[in-house]
Amino acid sequence: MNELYVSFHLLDRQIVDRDGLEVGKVDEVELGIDDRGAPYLAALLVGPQAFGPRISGWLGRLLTGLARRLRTDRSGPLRIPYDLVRQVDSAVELSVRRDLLREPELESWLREHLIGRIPGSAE
Amino acid sequence: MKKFLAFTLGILTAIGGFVDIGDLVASSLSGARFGLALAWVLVLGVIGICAYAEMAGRVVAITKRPVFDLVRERLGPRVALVNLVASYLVTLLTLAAELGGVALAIELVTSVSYLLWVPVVGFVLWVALWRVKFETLERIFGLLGLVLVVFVVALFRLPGHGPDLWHQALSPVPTPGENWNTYWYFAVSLFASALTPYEVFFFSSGGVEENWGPRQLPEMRVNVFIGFPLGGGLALALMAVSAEVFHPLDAQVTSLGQVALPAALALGRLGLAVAILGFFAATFGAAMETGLSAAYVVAQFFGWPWGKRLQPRRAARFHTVLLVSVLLGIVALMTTIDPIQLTEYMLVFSAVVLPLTYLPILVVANDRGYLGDHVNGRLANAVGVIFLVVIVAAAAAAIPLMIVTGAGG
Amino acid sequence: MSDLVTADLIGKVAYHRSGEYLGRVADVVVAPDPEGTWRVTHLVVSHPPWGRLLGYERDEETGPWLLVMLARRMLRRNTRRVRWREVRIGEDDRHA
Amino acid sequence: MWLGLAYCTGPVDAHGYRKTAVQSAQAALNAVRTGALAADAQLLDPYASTLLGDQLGAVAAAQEQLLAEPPPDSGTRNVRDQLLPLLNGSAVQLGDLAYAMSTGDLAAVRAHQEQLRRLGDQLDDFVERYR
Repeated sequence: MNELYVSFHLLDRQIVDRDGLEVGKVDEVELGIDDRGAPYLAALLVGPQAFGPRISGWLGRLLTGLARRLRTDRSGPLRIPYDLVRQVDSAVELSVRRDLLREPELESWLREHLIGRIPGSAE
Repeated sequence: MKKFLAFTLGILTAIGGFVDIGDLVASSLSGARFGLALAWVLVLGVIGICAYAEMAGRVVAITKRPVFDLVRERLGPRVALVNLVASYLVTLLTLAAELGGVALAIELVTSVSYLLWVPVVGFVLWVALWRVKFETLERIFGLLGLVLVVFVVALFRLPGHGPDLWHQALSPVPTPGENWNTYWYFAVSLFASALTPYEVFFFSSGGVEENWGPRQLPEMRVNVFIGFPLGGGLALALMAVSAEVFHPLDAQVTSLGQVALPAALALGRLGLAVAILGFFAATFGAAMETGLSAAYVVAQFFGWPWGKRLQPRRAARFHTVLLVSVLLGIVALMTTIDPIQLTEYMLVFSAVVLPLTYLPILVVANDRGYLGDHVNGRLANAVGVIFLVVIVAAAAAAIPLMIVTGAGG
Repeated sequence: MSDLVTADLIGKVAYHRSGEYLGRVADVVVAPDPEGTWRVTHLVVSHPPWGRLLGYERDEETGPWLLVMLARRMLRRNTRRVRWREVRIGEDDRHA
Repeated sequence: MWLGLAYCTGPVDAHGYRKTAVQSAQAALNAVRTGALAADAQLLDPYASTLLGDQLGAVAAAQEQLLAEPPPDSGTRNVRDQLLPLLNGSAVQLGDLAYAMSTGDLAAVRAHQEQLRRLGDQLDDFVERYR
């Protein structure tokens, strides 16, 4: 493919790691500006902090508020440099494994405090 | 054996669409009130769900993207979020109703009030969804639900009015004493129930759980073209026995116990016991389907790791949504809301959001960039477009009909 | 100039350098340069914007006929690609 | 049901009252027909008691629905006076049928079944007449 429509091909698409495991959605795309002032595709942003602002109105506020309360907000969205993208088709595939990326705090928190404490969670 | 069991995902999915707690009663009730004059809606529903489940299954086999993934991608975040909220609520309240249905089935063999069974059923459901493998659940409840075939047997054992039934089926108009508004209200809710959105959520996610690829396309089609017609056939049998037993007496069916009565009349205690076992399996199967679907849609909207193929600790957010949904379902029922009424209202509301789920499936099934040579053929597109129009019409008519008829009064 | 996110562009009003009103930004087109960096080359502007176009802005969507017709008509009439260098993004909503 | 409740509040006119009466009669009709059918079938005991319990509950609800509103004129008073004995009879017969079935008294089961059929026909006529 020699060109991409950012909104169509990237935004809201599923991101999977090199083994096909879910990483998140492309909640927002970051464009960098180089020395000459020309914009380029810099990174994919994942997380409710990136997603919330795209939804205007009460639904967006609800979502952002919920995310804040659910302590997913502390270190900002997950930023995946575009260099790590291997391929874009029905999903955005990364060239790395999920473990190398920062895990969303909500996932770790729920595992530690709820799911991981229920017998049989590792089976 | 593997080949023989290859269609259980389709069966289990179809159970949620055709013989869950709401449908068990709704099919019998429409048989009692209209004879077989609404049988065509079931036929139409089977064709529609087959067409769309096949598309959704094909998309999953080729791209591994389940339906709610496509919903957000094609409709954009805002519309998809509205669809998410609506679909989640419909699915959650249906889950609550199914828990009630399982409890009602148990009440029929214990005469202990269903409300006391609800927490027990909820707990057992959650344990099953936590511990048992997806394929195992699918096989047990898909196959066990098939014992509802007892109503087909009952139909042949009942003193025959076969010609009457044919006559009713071939004259699709309100029977004497009924009016067109009520007729169409029943038609819309039977149709919406045949195409409830959680069926495609569950079926497509089930395809991912079972790791379908292009080589499983034939298996997927077997699931669709055996599973859904079987489910629809069971609903038709329920409608027919009720048309035979209750319709001539001008009596309506409002409780699960009455739904089983024709089986007892035709086949005695054994028939009754099998019918109740079938109710149990079908409602429990539908509870699994709706419980998982509630968690699937949320996880797929946000892109979280999901599914029973992962260890629960590797999908903590998914399993949290699942746990919370089951708890909310239990709480909803403990308000003593009538589970049967609940599903019927949910059907009407789900009719309203149906187009937001089915449009993206149709669009993606035509996307060569995704499916290559597996895009829709002419037939699939013709059926898809016709049904999209019908779905939109049903969506538009659902609430006005509910209001003018006082919900089928 | 600091970094952008697409929300800073999509949905915003676009003008031609010459001052001509173009519409609202519907999508951002990127293509790789010789070093492999994906650079913004064009904007897709539409007038008035029609949310997401279900993917019909590409050629890979083949049917069904009814939807293709609807989408193509809407696209032909209302959207076009403009080179990035020729566009100025405005904030005001006069043309909403 | 929720909408049904909304309809039932507030003072009603004769038409509304007749509509309510027909609904009550139809609910009782469903129950007595079910009872009469059940008397013919071989049933499991817990099922029979749950089924008939549900039918009794339905008749009780129908009575309550009918009596919750005052009839607005003499015509509707007449409607009520026709229906009420049928509802009462239905409740009595269903209750007695449940008892007879639980004790296995076949003669009594047949007798109550006959009464339920008769009540069913009368309720059916009532529904036909006032619908």
